[in-house]
Amino acid sequence: MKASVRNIGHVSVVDLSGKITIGEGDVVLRNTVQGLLDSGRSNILLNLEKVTYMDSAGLGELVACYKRTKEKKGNVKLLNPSGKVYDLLSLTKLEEVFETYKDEKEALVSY
Amino acid sequence: MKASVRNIGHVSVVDLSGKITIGEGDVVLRNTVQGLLDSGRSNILLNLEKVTYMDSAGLGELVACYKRTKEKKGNVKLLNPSGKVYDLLSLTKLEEVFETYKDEKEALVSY
Amino acid sequence: MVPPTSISLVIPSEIRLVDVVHTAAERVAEIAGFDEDGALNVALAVRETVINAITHGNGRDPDLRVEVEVEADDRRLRATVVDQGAGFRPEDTPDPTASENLLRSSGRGLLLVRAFVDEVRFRRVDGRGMEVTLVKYLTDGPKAAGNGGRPDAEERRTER
Amino acid sequence: MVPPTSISLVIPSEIRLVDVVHTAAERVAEIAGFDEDGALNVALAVRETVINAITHGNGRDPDLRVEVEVEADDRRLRATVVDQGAGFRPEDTPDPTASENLLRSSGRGLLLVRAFVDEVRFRRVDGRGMEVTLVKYLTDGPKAAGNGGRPDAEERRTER
Ligand SMILES: Nc1ncnc2c1ncn2[C@@H]1O[C@H](COP(=O)(O)OP(=O)(O)O)[C@@H](O)[C@H]1O
Ligand SMILES: Nc1ncnc2c1ncn2[C@@H]1O[C@H](COP(=O)(O)OP(=O)(O)O)[C@@H](O)[C@H]1O
Repeated sequence: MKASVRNIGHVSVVDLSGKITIGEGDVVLRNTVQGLLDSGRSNILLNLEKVTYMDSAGLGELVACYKRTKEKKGNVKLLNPSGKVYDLLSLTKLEEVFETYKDEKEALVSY
Repeated sequence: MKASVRNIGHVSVVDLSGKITIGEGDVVLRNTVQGLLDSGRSNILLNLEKVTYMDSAGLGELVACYKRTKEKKGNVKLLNPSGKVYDLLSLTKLEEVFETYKDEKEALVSY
Repeated sequence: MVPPTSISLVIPSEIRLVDVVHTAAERVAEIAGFDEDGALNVALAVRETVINAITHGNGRDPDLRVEVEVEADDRRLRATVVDQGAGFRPEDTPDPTASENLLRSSGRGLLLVRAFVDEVRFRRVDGRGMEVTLVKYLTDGPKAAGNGGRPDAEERRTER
Repeated sequence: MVPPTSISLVIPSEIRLVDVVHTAAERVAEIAGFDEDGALNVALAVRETVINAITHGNGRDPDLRVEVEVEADDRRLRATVVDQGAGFRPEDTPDPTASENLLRSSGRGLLLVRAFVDEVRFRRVDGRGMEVTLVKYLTDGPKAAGNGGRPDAEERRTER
Protein backbone atom coordinates (compact mmCIF):
# COMPACT_ATOMS: atom_id res chain seq x y z
CA MET A 1 0.00 0.00 0.00
CA LYS A 2 1.02 3.59 -0.62
CA ALA A 3 0.20 6.58 1.56
CA SER A 4 0.76 10.27 0.88
CA VAL A 5 -0.21 13.22 3.01
CA ARG A 6 -1.75 16.55 1.93
CA ASN A 7 -2.05 19.17 4.67
CA ILE A 8 -5.06 21.42 4.04
CA GLY A 9 -5.36 24.00 6.81
CA HIS A 10 -5.50 22.12 10.10
CA VAL A 11 -6.59 18.88 8.46
CA SER A 12 -4.22 16.21 7.09
CA VAL A 13 -5.65 14.23 4.20
CA VAL A 14 -3.96 10.84 3.79
CA ASP A 15 -4.42 9.44 0.28
CA LEU A 16 -4.13 5.66 0.54
CA SER A 17 -3.93 3.25 -2.38
CA GLY A 18 -3.63 -0.51 -2.59
CA LYS A 19 -4.65 -2.98 0.09
CA ILE A 20 -4.42 -2.57 3.86
CA THR A 21 -3.38 -6.04 4.97
CA ILE A 22 -1.39 -7.75 7.69
CA GLY A 23 2.33 -7.07 7.80
CA GLU A 24 2.24 -4.59 4.90
CA GLY A 25 -0.49 -1.97 4.52
CA ASP A 26 -1.31 -1.99 8.22
CA VAL A 27 2.28 -1.03 9.05
CA VAL A 28 2.27 1.81 6.49
CA LEU A 29 -1.02 3.11 7.92
CA ARG A 30 0.25 2.93 11.51
CA ASN A 31 3.51 4.73 10.70
CA THR A 32 1.84 7.43 8.63
CA VAL A 33 -0.74 8.27 11.28
CA GLN A 34 1.87 8.10 14.06
CA GLY A 35 4.06 10.50 12.08
CA LEU A 36 1.19 12.99 11.86
CA LEU A 37 0.38 12.70 15.58
CA ASP A 38 4.06 13.12 16.46
CA SER A 39 4.16 16.38 14.52
CA GLY A 40 1.06 17.62 16.31
CA ARG A 41 -1.43 17.03 13.48
CA SER A 42 -4.45 15.17 14.82
CA ASN A 43 -7.26 16.12 12.42
CA ILE A 44 -6.87 13.22 10.03
CA LEU A 45 -8.94 12.32 6.98
CA LEU A 46 -8.14 8.93 5.47
CA ASN A 47 -8.99 8.90 1.76
CA LEU A 48 -9.96 5.27 1.07
CA GLU A 49 -11.10 5.77 -2.52
CA LYS A 50 -8.19 3.79 -3.96
CA VAL A 51 -8.01 1.13 -1.28
CA THR A 52 -9.05 -2.12 -2.95
CA TYR A 53 -9.55 -4.23 0.18
CA MET A 54 -8.56 -4.69 3.80
CA ASP A 55 -8.23 -7.74 6.02
CA SER A 56 -9.02 -7.96 9.74
CA ALA A 57 -5.54 -6.66 10.58
CA GLY A 58 -6.14 -3.61 8.41
CA LEU A 59 -9.52 -2.97 10.01
CA GLY A 60 -7.91 -3.41 13.44
CA GLU A 61 -5.21 -0.88 12.59
CA LEU A 62 -7.88 1.59 11.45
CA VAL A 63 -9.47 1.32 14.91
CA ALA A 64 -6.08 1.57 16.63
CA CYS A 65 -5.34 4.79 14.69
CA TYR A 66 -8.74 6.13 15.69
CA LYS A 67 -8.06 5.48 19.37
CA ARG A 68 -4.57 6.96 19.33
CA THR A 69 -5.85 10.06 17.58
CA LYS A 70 -8.75 10.49 20.01
CA GLU A 71 -6.24 10.39 22.89
CA LYS A 72 -4.64 13.47 21.31
CA LYS A 73 -8.05 15.16 21.15
CA GLY A 74 -8.13 14.71 17.39
CA ASN A 75 -10.26 12.62 15.08
CA VAL A 76 -9.84 10.13 12.24
CA LYS A 77 -12.57 10.37 9.62
CA LEU A 78 -12.97 8.42 6.39
CA LEU A 79 -13.40 9.60 2.81
CA ASN A 80 -14.98 7.59 0.01
CA PRO A 81 -14.53 3.94 0.93
CA SER A 82 -14.72 1.79 -2.22
CA GLY A 83 -17.38 -0.91 -2.60
CA LYS A 84 -15.45 -3.72 -0.93
CA VAL A 85 -14.05 -1.49 1.83
CA TYR A 86 -17.51 -0.07 2.48
CA ASP A 87 -18.87 -3.62 2.82
CA LEU A 88 -16.14 -4.45 5.33
CA LEU A 89 -16.86 -1.35 7.43
CA SER A 90 -20.56 -2.07 7.41
CA LEU A 91 -20.16 -5.80 8.18
CA THR A 92 -17.98 -5.06 11.20
CA LYS A 93 -20.23 -2.14 12.25
CA LEU A 94 -17.19 0.14 12.12
CA GLU A 95 -19.32 2.53 10.10
CA GLU A 96 -20.85 3.38 13.51
CA VAL A 97 -17.41 4.36 14.79
CA PHE A 98 -16.11 6.44 11.90
CA GLU A 99 -17.62 9.61 10.45
CA THR A 100 -17.57 8.87 6.72
CA TYR A 101 -17.82 11.36 3.85
CA LYS A 102 -18.24 11.14 0.12
CA ASP A 103 -17.10 14.68 -0.58
CA GLU A 104 -13.68 15.93 0.44
CA LYS A 105 -14.75 19.55 0.94
CA GLU A 106 -17.61 18.50 3.16
CA ALA A 107 -15.25 16.33 5.17
CA LEU A 108 -12.72 19.19 5.53
CA VAL A 109 -15.23 21.68 6.95
CA SER A 110 -16.50 19.09 9.46
CA TYR A 111 -13.34 19.34 11.60
CA MET B 1 -3.52 -10.96 -22.96
CA LYS B 2 -5.38 -8.47 -25.14
CA ALA B 3 -5.03 -8.05 -28.88
CA SER B 4 -6.44 -5.34 -31.11
CA VAL B 5 -5.94 -4.84 -34.82
CA ARG B 6 -5.29 -1.62 -36.75
CA ASN B 7 -5.28 -1.93 -40.53
CA ILE B 8 -2.91 0.59 -42.09
CA GLY B 9 -2.92 0.24 -45.88
CA HIS B 10 -2.05 -3.35 -46.68
CA VAL B 11 -0.43 -3.96 -43.27
CA SER B 12 -2.30 -5.12 -40.14
CA VAL B 13 -0.75 -3.91 -36.91
CA VAL B 14 -1.70 -6.10 -33.95
CA ASP B 15 -1.30 -4.27 -30.63
CA LEU B 16 -0.72 -6.90 -27.96
CA SER B 17 -0.67 -6.28 -24.22
CA GLY B 18 -0.14 -8.56 -21.24
CA LYS B 19 1.64 -11.88 -21.29
CA ILE B 20 1.71 -14.50 -24.04
CA THR B 21 1.56 -17.72 -22.08
CA ILE B 22 0.29 -21.26 -22.39
CA GLY B 23 -3.46 -21.72 -22.62
CA GLU B 24 -4.22 -18.01 -22.54
CA GLY B 25 -2.19 -15.47 -24.52
CA ASP B 26 -1.01 -18.06 -27.03
CA VAL B 27 -4.61 -18.85 -27.93
CA VAL B 28 -5.49 -15.17 -28.37
CA LEU B 29 -2.44 -14.70 -30.60
CA ARG B 30 -3.26 -17.76 -32.71
CA ASN B 31 -6.90 -16.74 -33.18
CA THR B 32 -6.08 -13.13 -34.00
CA VAL B 33 -3.50 -14.02 -36.64
CA GLN B 34 -5.71 -16.77 -38.07
CA GLY B 35 -8.56 -14.25 -38.33
CA LEU B 36 -6.34 -11.91 -40.33
CA LEU B 37 -5.13 -14.68 -42.65
CA ASP B 38 -8.71 -15.89 -43.17
CA SER B 39 -9.72 -12.41 -44.32
CA GLY B 40 -6.79 -12.28 -46.74
CA ARG B 41 -4.54 -10.00 -44.69
CA SER B 42 -1.06 -11.49 -44.50
CA ASN B 43 1.22 -8.50 -43.90
CA ILE B 44 1.24 -8.62 -40.12
CA LEU B 45 3.14 -6.47 -37.66
CA LEU B 46 2.94 -7.64 -34.04
CA ASN B 47 3.40 -4.71 -31.66
CA LEU B 48 5.08 -6.27 -28.61
CA GLU B 49 5.72 -3.03 -26.73
CA LYS B 50 3.19 -3.84 -24.01
CA VAL B 51 3.87 -7.56 -23.77
CA THR B 52 5.42 -8.14 -20.35
CA TYR B 53 6.68 -11.67 -20.88
CA MET B 54 6.19 -14.88 -22.85
CA ASP B 55 6.76 -18.52 -22.01
CA SER B 56 7.93 -21.27 -24.37
CA ALA B 57 4.35 -21.83 -25.54
CA GLY B 58 4.04 -18.15 -26.44
CA LEU B 59 7.35 -18.23 -28.31
CA GLY B 60 6.23 -21.40 -30.09
CA GLU B 61 2.98 -19.76 -31.14
CA LEU B 62 4.91 -16.79 -32.49
CA VAL B 63 6.86 -19.18 -34.73
CA ALA B 64 3.68 -21.03 -35.72
CA CYS B 65 2.07 -17.73 -36.76
CA TYR B 66 5.18 -16.89 -38.75
CA LYS B 67 5.03 -20.19 -40.63
CA ARG B 68 1.30 -20.00 -41.33
CA THR B 69 1.70 -16.46 -42.65
CA LYS B 70 4.67 -17.37 -44.84
CA GLU B 71 2.54 -20.13 -46.41
CA LYS B 72 0.14 -17.36 -47.48
CA LYS B 73 3.07 -15.44 -49.00
CA GLY B 74 2.86 -12.89 -46.21
CA ASN B 75 5.17 -12.01 -43.34
CA VAL B 76 5.02 -11.55 -39.58
CA LYS B 77 7.34 -8.86 -38.30
CA LEU B 78 7.84 -7.58 -34.76
CA LEU B 79 7.64 -4.08 -33.33
CA ASN B 80 9.33 -2.91 -30.15
CA PRO B 81 9.80 -6.01 -27.99
CA SER B 82 10.15 -4.96 -24.32
CA GLY B 83 13.28 -5.80 -22.32
CA LYS B 84 12.19 -9.23 -21.15
CA VAL B 85 10.61 -10.20 -24.49
CA TYR B 86 13.72 -9.02 -26.33
CA ASP B 87 15.87 -11.21 -24.04
CA LEU B 88 13.64 -14.20 -24.80
CA LEU B 89 13.87 -13.66 -28.57
CA SER B 90 17.62 -13.29 -28.38
CA LEU B 91 18.12 -16.30 -26.08
CA THR B 92 16.14 -18.55 -28.41
CA LYS B 93 17.79 -17.00 -31.50
CA LEU B 94 14.32 -16.15 -32.80
CA GLU B 95 15.67 -12.67 -33.46
CA GLU B 96 17.31 -14.32 -36.48
CA VAL B 97 13.89 -15.42 -37.72
CA PHE B 98 11.88 -12.24 -37.25
CA GLU B 99 12.50 -8.85 -38.78
CA THR B 100 12.24 -6.55 -35.79
CA TYR B 101 11.65 -2.78 -35.78
CA LYS B 102 11.73 -0.05 -33.18
CA ASP B 103 9.78 2.45 -35.25
CA GLU B 104 6.27 1.73 -36.52
CA LYS B 105 6.58 3.87 -39.64
CA GLU B 106 9.82 2.19 -40.61
CA ALA B 107 8.19 -1.20 -40.10
CA LEU B 108 5.16 -0.24 -42.20
CA VAL B 109 7.18 0.82 -45.23
CA SER B 110 9.23 -2.40 -45.08
CA TYR B 111 6.33 -4.53 -46.36
CA MET C 1 -18.89 -27.08 -17.06
CA VAL C 2 -15.62 -26.69 -15.22
CA PRO C 3 -13.99 -30.02 -14.34
CA PRO C 4 -13.03 -30.40 -10.66
CA THR C 5 -9.67 -29.07 -9.63
CA SER C 6 -7.63 -28.70 -6.47
CA ILE C 7 -4.37 -27.46 -5.09
CA SER C 8 -2.70 -28.15 -1.81
CA LEU C 9 -0.21 -25.85 -0.14
CA VAL C 10 1.96 -26.28 2.92
CA ILE C 11 3.66 -23.27 4.49
CA PRO C 12 5.63 -22.59 7.65
CA SER C 13 3.85 -20.28 10.10
CA GLU C 14 4.97 -17.01 8.56
CA ILE C 15 2.68 -14.07 7.94
CA ARG C 16 4.67 -13.01 4.86
CA LEU C 17 3.43 -16.17 3.11
CA VAL C 18 -0.25 -15.33 3.59
CA ASP C 19 -0.37 -13.50 0.26
CA VAL C 20 0.82 -16.61 -1.57
CA VAL C 21 -2.13 -18.57 -0.22
CA HIS C 22 -4.53 -15.67 -0.84
CA THR C 23 -3.48 -15.46 -4.47
CA ALA C 24 -3.64 -19.22 -5.01
CA ALA C 25 -7.15 -19.42 -3.52
CA GLU C 26 -8.28 -16.46 -5.61
CA ARG C 27 -6.98 -18.10 -8.77
CA VAL C 28 -8.64 -21.45 -8.09
CA ALA C 29 -11.89 -19.60 -7.38
CA GLU C 30 -11.61 -17.80 -10.72
CA ILE C 31 -10.92 -21.10 -12.49
CA ALA C 32 -13.97 -22.56 -10.74
CA GLY C 33 -16.12 -19.84 -12.24
CA PHE C 34 -16.47 -17.22 -9.51
CA ASP C 35 -16.48 -13.64 -10.76
CA GLU C 36 -13.79 -11.20 -9.63
CA ASP C 37 -15.60 -10.10 -6.49
CA GLY C 38 -16.65 -13.64 -5.60
CA ALA C 39 -13.07 -14.88 -5.97
CA LEU C 40 -11.82 -12.03 -3.76
CA ASN C 41 -14.38 -12.96 -1.10
CA VAL C 42 -13.23 -16.58 -1.12
CA ALA C 43 -9.60 -15.44 -0.95
CA LEU C 44 -10.34 -13.10 1.98
CA ALA C 45 -12.04 -15.90 3.92
CA VAL C 46 -9.12 -18.27 3.27
CA ARG C 47 -6.70 -15.47 4.15
CA GLU C 48 -8.30 -14.83 7.57
CA THR C 49 -8.42 -18.53 8.35
CA VAL C 50 -4.74 -18.94 7.46
CA ILE C 51 -3.77 -15.87 9.53
CA ASN C 52 -5.57 -17.44 12.52
CA ALA C 53 -3.87 -20.79 11.93
CA ILE C 54 -0.46 -19.07 11.82
CA THR C 55 -0.95 -16.72 14.78
CA HIS C 56 -3.39 -18.40 17.19
CA GLY C 57 -2.97 -22.02 16.15
CA ASN C 58 0.78 -22.21 15.65
CA GLY C 59 1.86 -19.13 17.61
CA ARG C 60 3.91 -17.94 14.62
CA ASP C 61 6.38 -20.77 15.23
CA PRO C 62 8.05 -21.20 11.81
CA ASP C 63 8.73 -24.85 12.65
CA LEU C 64 5.00 -25.50 12.68
CA ARG C 65 3.17 -25.87 9.38
CA VAL C 66 -0.17 -24.79 8.01
CA GLU C 67 -1.75 -27.04 5.40
CA VAL C 68 -4.21 -25.58 2.97
CA GLU C 69 -6.29 -27.42 0.43
CA VAL C 70 -8.51 -25.65 -2.06
CA GLU C 71 -10.73 -27.76 -4.28
CA ALA C 72 -13.54 -26.78 -6.56
CA ASP C 73 -16.02 -28.38 -8.90
CA ASP C 74 -18.81 -26.89 -10.97
CA ARG C 75 -20.99 -26.54 -7.88
CA ARG C 76 -18.82 -25.22 -5.07
CA LEU C 77 -15.37 -24.41 -3.78
CA ARG C 78 -14.08 -25.95 -0.57
CA ALA C 79 -11.01 -24.82 1.36
CA THR C 80 -9.54 -26.65 4.32
CA VAL C 81 -6.97 -25.10 6.63
CA VAL C 82 -5.20 -27.25 9.23
CA ASP C 83 -2.80 -26.00 11.89
CA GLN C 84 -0.80 -27.76 14.61
CA GLY C 85 -2.23 -25.85 17.55
CA ALA C 86 -4.40 -26.70 20.55
CA GLY C 87 -7.61 -25.66 18.86
CA PHE C 88 -10.37 -23.42 20.25
CA ARG C 89 -14.10 -23.21 20.75
CA PRO C 90 -15.46 -20.71 18.23
CA GLU C 91 -18.64 -20.28 20.29
CA ASP C 92 -16.50 -18.78 23.08
CA THR C 93 -15.14 -15.94 20.93
CA PRO C 94 -16.68 -12.52 21.62
CA ASP C 95 -18.94 -10.76 19.09
CA PRO C 96 -16.81 -7.98 17.57
CA THR C 97 -19.92 -6.00 16.61
CA ALA C 98 -21.16 -5.73 20.21
CA SER C 99 -20.84 -2.10 21.25
CA GLU C 100 -18.35 -2.89 24.05
CA ASN C 101 -16.06 -4.59 21.49
CA LEU C 102 -16.33 -2.11 18.63
CA LEU C 103 -13.13 -0.32 19.56
CA ARG C 104 -11.03 -3.45 19.95
CA SER C 105 -8.16 -3.65 17.51
CA SER C 106 -8.67 -7.37 16.88
CA GLY C 107 -11.36 -10.06 16.91
CA ARG C 108 -12.92 -9.52 13.47
CA GLY C 109 -11.40 -12.43 11.54
CA LEU C 110 -14.05 -15.07 12.08
CA LEU C 111 -16.78 -12.53 11.36
CA LEU C 112 -15.25 -11.87 7.94
CA VAL C 113 -14.83 -15.58 7.26
CA ARG C 114 -18.48 -16.25 8.05
CA ALA C 115 -19.60 -13.30 5.93
CA PHE C 116 -17.60 -14.30 2.85
CA VAL C 117 -18.38 -18.01 2.53
CA ASP C 118 -21.58 -20.01 2.85
CA GLU C 119 -20.45 -22.59 5.38
CA VAL C 120 -17.73 -22.75 8.02
CA ARG C 121 -16.93 -25.89 10.00
CA PHE C 122 -14.44 -26.24 12.86
CA ARG C 123 -13.00 -29.54 13.96
CA ARG C 124 -10.25 -30.55 16.39
CA VAL C 125 -8.16 -33.27 14.77
CA ASP C 126 -6.47 -35.39 17.44
CA GLY C 127 -2.69 -35.31 17.24
CA ARG C 128 -2.86 -32.69 14.53
CA GLY C 129 -4.57 -29.42 15.36
CA MET C 130 -7.52 -27.36 14.30
CA GLU C 131 -9.16 -28.00 10.95
CA VAL C 132 -11.32 -25.26 9.51
CA THR C 133 -13.37 -26.01 6.39
CA LEU C 134 -14.93 -23.27 4.27
CA VAL C 135 -17.50 -23.87 1.55
CA LYS C 136 -18.71 -21.37 -0.98
CA TYR C 137 -21.35 -22.26 -3.58
CA LEU C 138 -21.16 -21.00 -7.10
CA THR C 139 -24.83 -20.08 -7.19
CA ASP C 140 -26.89 -18.56 -4.39
CA GLY C 141 -25.61 -20.51 -1.43
CA PRO C 142 -27.07 -23.56 0.24
CA LYS C 143 -30.56 -22.08 0.57
CA ALA C 144 -30.92 -22.21 -3.19
CA ALA C 145 -30.15 -25.92 -3.04
CA GLY C 146 -33.13 -26.33 -0.74
CA ASN C 147 -31.35 -27.59 2.37
CA GLY C 148 -32.12 -24.59 4.54
CA GLY C 149 -28.47 -23.63 4.86
CA ARG C 150 -27.80 -26.02 7.72
CA PRO C 151 -24.06 -26.02 8.32
CA ASP C 152 -23.87 -29.80 8.18
CA ALA C 153 -25.63 -30.12 4.85
CA GLU C 154 -22.39 -30.17 2.90
CA GLU C 155 -20.99 -32.87 5.16
CA ARG C 156 -23.68 -35.28 4.10
CA ARG C 157 -23.45 -34.55 0.42
CA THR C 158 -19.71 -35.03 0.02
CA GLU C 159 -17.53 -37.95 0.76
CA ARG C 160 -14.27 -37.26 2.58
CA MET D 1 18.97 -11.12 6.55
CA VAL D 2 15.92 -12.99 5.38
CA PRO D 3 15.21 -16.13 7.42
CA PRO D 4 14.72 -19.32 5.39
CA THR D 5 11.25 -20.01 4.06
CA SER D 6 9.52 -22.57 1.92
CA ILE D 7 6.23 -23.54 0.41
CA SER D 8 5.09 -26.77 -1.07
CA LEU D 9 2.33 -27.10 -3.64
CA VAL D 10 0.63 -30.13 -5.12
CA ILE D 11 -1.52 -29.76 -8.22
CA PRO D 12 -3.27 -32.12 -10.61
CA SER D 13 -1.80 -32.10 -14.13
CA GLU D 14 -3.77 -29.13 -15.44
CA ILE D 15 -2.27 -26.32 -17.45
CA ARG D 16 -4.72 -23.80 -16.00
CA LEU D 17 -2.99 -24.22 -12.61
CA VAL D 18 0.44 -23.25 -13.93
CA ASP D 19 -0.18 -19.58 -13.12
CA VAL D 20 -0.83 -20.44 -9.47
CA VAL D 21 2.59 -22.03 -9.20
CA HIS D 22 4.23 -19.23 -11.20
CA THR D 23 2.79 -16.60 -8.85
CA ALA D 24 3.72 -18.55 -5.72
CA ALA D 25 7.30 -19.02 -6.91
CA GLU D 26 7.55 -15.34 -7.84
CA ARG D 27 6.34 -14.31 -4.39
CA VAL D 28 8.77 -16.57 -2.54
CA ALA D 29 11.57 -15.22 -4.70
CA GLU D 30 10.57 -11.66 -3.80
CA ILE D 31 10.46 -12.57 -0.12
CA ALA D 32 13.90 -14.13 -0.48
CA GLY D 33 15.24 -10.82 -1.74
CA PHE D 34 15.27 -11.14 -5.53
CA ASP D 35 14.38 -7.94 -7.36
CA GLU D 36 11.34 -7.82 -9.65
CA ASP D 37 13.18 -9.08 -12.73
CA GLY D 38 15.07 -11.73 -10.78
CA ALA D 39 11.83 -13.02 -9.26
CA LEU D 40 10.21 -13.16 -12.72
CA ASN D 41 13.16 -15.15 -14.04
CA VAL D 42 12.83 -17.67 -11.22
CA ALA D 43 9.08 -17.88 -11.81
CA LEU D 44 9.57 -18.42 -15.56
CA ALA D 45 12.04 -21.27 -14.92
CA VAL D 46 9.66 -22.91 -12.44
CA ARG D 47 6.79 -22.33 -14.87
CA GLU D 48 8.53 -24.13 -17.76
CA THR D 49 9.54 -27.02 -15.52
CA VAL D 50 5.97 -27.41 -14.26
CA ILE D 51 4.56 -27.24 -17.80
CA ASN D 52 6.95 -30.05 -18.79
CA ALA D 53 5.97 -32.10 -15.73
CA ILE D 54 2.27 -31.68 -16.60
CA THR D 55 2.54 -32.30 -20.34
CA HIS D 56 5.51 -34.62 -20.94
CA GLY D 57 5.80 -36.21 -17.52
CA ASN D 58 2.15 -36.79 -16.66
CA GLY D 59 0.62 -36.54 -20.14
CA ARG D 60 -1.94 -34.01 -18.84
CA ASP D 61 -3.65 -36.80 -16.90
CA PRO D 62 -5.51 -34.88 -14.15
CA ASP D 63 -5.29 -37.94 -11.90
CA LEU D 64 -1.50 -37.57 -11.83
CA ARG D 65 0.02 -34.94 -9.57
CA VAL D 66 2.87 -32.51 -9.80
CA GLU D 67 4.65 -31.64 -6.57
CA VAL D 68 6.47 -28.37 -6.31
CA GLU D 69 8.64 -27.18 -3.47
CA VAL D 70 10.16 -23.73 -3.37
CA GLU D 71 12.54 -22.92 -0.57
CA ALA D 72 14.84 -19.99 -0.06
CA ASP D 73 17.36 -18.70 2.41
CA ASP D 74 19.54 -15.61 2.38
CA ARG D 75 21.89 -17.22 -0.13
CA ARG D 76 19.77 -18.96 -2.76
CA LEU D 77 16.37 -20.18 -3.85
CA ARG D 78 15.77 -23.81 -4.68
CA ALA D 79 12.74 -25.21 -6.49
CA THR D 80 12.01 -28.89 -6.93
CA VAL D 81 9.40 -30.19 -9.36
CA VAL D 82 8.42 -33.87 -9.29
CA ASP D 83 6.09 -35.58 -11.72
CA GLN D 84 4.81 -39.17 -12.00
CA GLY D 85 6.08 -39.85 -15.50
CA ALA D 86 8.65 -42.13 -17.07
CA GLY D 87 11.40 -39.50 -17.07
CA PHE D 88 13.68 -38.55 -19.94
CA ARG D 89 17.32 -37.95 -20.78
CA PRO D 90 17.85 -34.19 -21.12
CA GLU D 91 21.04 -34.75 -23.12
CA ASP D 92 18.92 -36.35 -25.85
CA THR D 93 16.77 -33.27 -26.42
CA PRO D 94 17.56 -31.29 -29.57
CA ASP D 95 19.10 -27.82 -29.43
CA PRO D 96 16.29 -25.40 -30.31
CA THR D 97 18.76 -22.75 -31.46
CA ALA D 98 20.27 -25.00 -34.16
CA SER D 99 19.26 -23.56 -37.51
CA GLU D 100 17.33 -26.70 -38.52
CA ASN D 101 15.21 -26.35 -35.34
CA LEU D 102 14.64 -22.60 -35.33
CA LEU D 103 11.22 -22.86 -36.96
CA ARG D 104 9.91 -25.58 -34.65
CA SER D 105 6.94 -24.51 -32.61
CA SER D 106 8.18 -26.27 -29.48
CA GLY D 107 11.36 -27.41 -27.76
CA ARG D 108 12.44 -24.16 -26.07
CA GLY D 109 11.42 -24.87 -22.46
CA LEU D 110 14.63 -26.38 -21.13
CA LEU D 111 16.64 -23.64 -22.83
CA LEU D 112 14.67 -21.01 -20.91
CA VAL D 113 15.01 -22.93 -17.65
CA ARG D 114 18.78 -23.16 -18.04
CA ALA D 115 19.01 -19.48 -18.96
CA PHE D 116 17.00 -18.23 -15.99
CA VAL D 117 18.51 -20.17 -13.09
CA ASP D 118 22.11 -20.99 -12.13
CA GLU D 119 21.82 -24.75 -11.74
CA VAL D 120 19.47 -27.40 -13.11
CA ARG D 121 19.57 -31.02 -11.99
CA PHE D 122 17.52 -33.91 -13.36
CA ARG D 123 16.97 -37.12 -11.46
CA ARG D 124 14.77 -40.18 -12.02
CA VAL D 125 13.17 -41.13 -8.72
CA ASP D 126 12.25 -44.83 -8.69
CA GLY D 127 8.56 -45.44 -8.27
CA ARG D 128 7.87 -41.73 -8.48
CA GLY D 129 8.89 -39.94 -11.65
CA MET D 130 11.20 -37.20 -12.78
CA GLU D 131 12.60 -34.75 -10.25
CA VAL D 132 13.95 -31.47 -11.57
CA THR D 133 15.79 -29.18 -9.16
CA LEU D 134 16.49 -25.54 -9.95
CA VAL D 135 18.85 -23.34 -7.97
CA LYS D 136 19.24 -19.60 -8.30
CA TYR D 137 21.73 -17.68 -6.20
CA LEU D 138 20.93 -14.29 -4.79
CA THR D 139 24.29 -12.90 -5.79
CA ASP D 140 26.29 -13.67 -8.92
CA GLY D 141 25.71 -17.36 -9.30
CA PRO D 142 27.91 -20.27 -8.33
CA LYS D 143 31.03 -18.90 -9.99
CA ALA D 144 31.09 -16.11 -7.44
CA ALA D 145 31.12 -18.77 -4.74
CA GLY D 146 34.31 -20.19 -6.28
CA ASN D 147 33.05 -23.64 -7.23
CA GLY D 148 33.33 -23.20 -10.97
CA GLY D 149 29.60 -23.63 -11.49
CA ARG D 150 29.72 -27.41 -11.43
CA PRO D 151 26.13 -28.61 -11.44
CA ASP D 152 26.72 -30.89 -8.46
CA ALA D 153 28.25 -28.23 -6.26
CA GLU D 154 24.95 -27.38 -4.62
CA GLU D 155 24.31 -31.04 -3.84
CA ARG D 156 27.36 -31.24 -1.64
CA ARG D 157 26.71 -28.03 0.20
CA THR D 158 23.12 -28.69 1.25
CA GLU D 159 21.60 -31.44 3.29
CA ARG D 160 18.39 -32.99 1.99
N1 LIG E 1 -6.78 -21.71 14.39
C1 LIG E 1 -7.03 -21.22 15.63
N2 LIG E 1 -6.45 -21.79 16.73
C2 LIG E 1 -6.68 -21.33 17.97
N3 LIG E 1 -7.49 -20.29 18.23
C3 LIG E 1 -8.10 -19.66 17.21
C4 LIG E 1 -7.91 -20.09 15.88
N4 LIG E 1 -8.65 -19.31 15.06
C5 LIG E 1 -9.26 -18.41 15.87
N5 LIG E 1 -8.94 -18.63 17.16
C6 LIG E 1 -9.44 -17.90 18.36
O1 LIG E 1 -10.58 -17.16 17.96
C7 LIG E 1 -10.41 -15.79 18.30
C8 LIG E 1 -11.14 -14.92 17.31
O2 LIG E 1 -10.47 -14.99 16.06
P1 LIG E 1 -10.71 -13.83 15.00
O3 LIG E 1 -12.17 -13.55 14.94
O4 LIG E 1 -10.06 -14.24 13.74
O5 LIG E 1 -10.01 -12.55 15.62
P2 LIG E 1 -8.46 -12.26 15.91
O6 LIG E 1 -7.67 -13.25 15.17
O7 LIG E 1 -8.27 -10.87 15.45
O8 LIG E 1 -8.33 -12.40 17.42
C9 LIG E 1 -8.93 -15.59 18.35
O9 LIG E 1 -8.56 -14.49 19.17
C10 LIG E 1 -8.44 -16.91 18.91
O10 LIG E 1 -8.57 -16.92 20.31
N1 LIG F 1 9.22 -33.87 -16.98
C1 LIG F 1 9.49 -34.44 -18.18
N2 LIG F 1 9.15 -35.74 -18.40
C2 LIG F 1 9.42 -36.33 -19.59
N3 LIG F 1 9.98 -35.68 -20.63
C3 LIG F 1 10.35 -34.39 -20.49
C4 LIG F 1 10.11 -33.70 -19.26
N4 LIG F 1 10.57 -32.44 -19.41
C5 LIG F 1 11.06 -32.35 -20.65
N5 LIG F 1 10.92 -33.52 -21.33
C6 LIG F 1 11.37 -33.85 -22.71
O1 LIG F 1 12.28 -32.85 -23.11
C7 LIG F 1 11.83 -32.27 -24.34
C8 LIG F 1 12.25 -30.81 -24.40
O2 LIG F 1 11.51 -30.06 -23.47
P1 LIG F 1 11.38 -28.50 -23.65
O3 LIG F 1 12.71 -27.93 -23.96
O4 LIG F 1 10.70 -27.94 -22.43
O5 LIG F 1 10.48 -28.29 -24.93
P2 LIG F 1 8.95 -28.66 -25.20
O6 LIG F 1 8.31 -28.91 -23.88
O7 LIG F 1 8.41 -27.48 -25.91
O8 LIG F 1 8.99 -29.90 -26.06
C9 LIG F 1 10.36 -32.49 -24.38
O9 LIG F 1 9.85 -32.48 -25.68
C10 LIG F 1 10.24 -33.85 -23.72
O10 LIG F 1 10.51 -34.88 -24.64
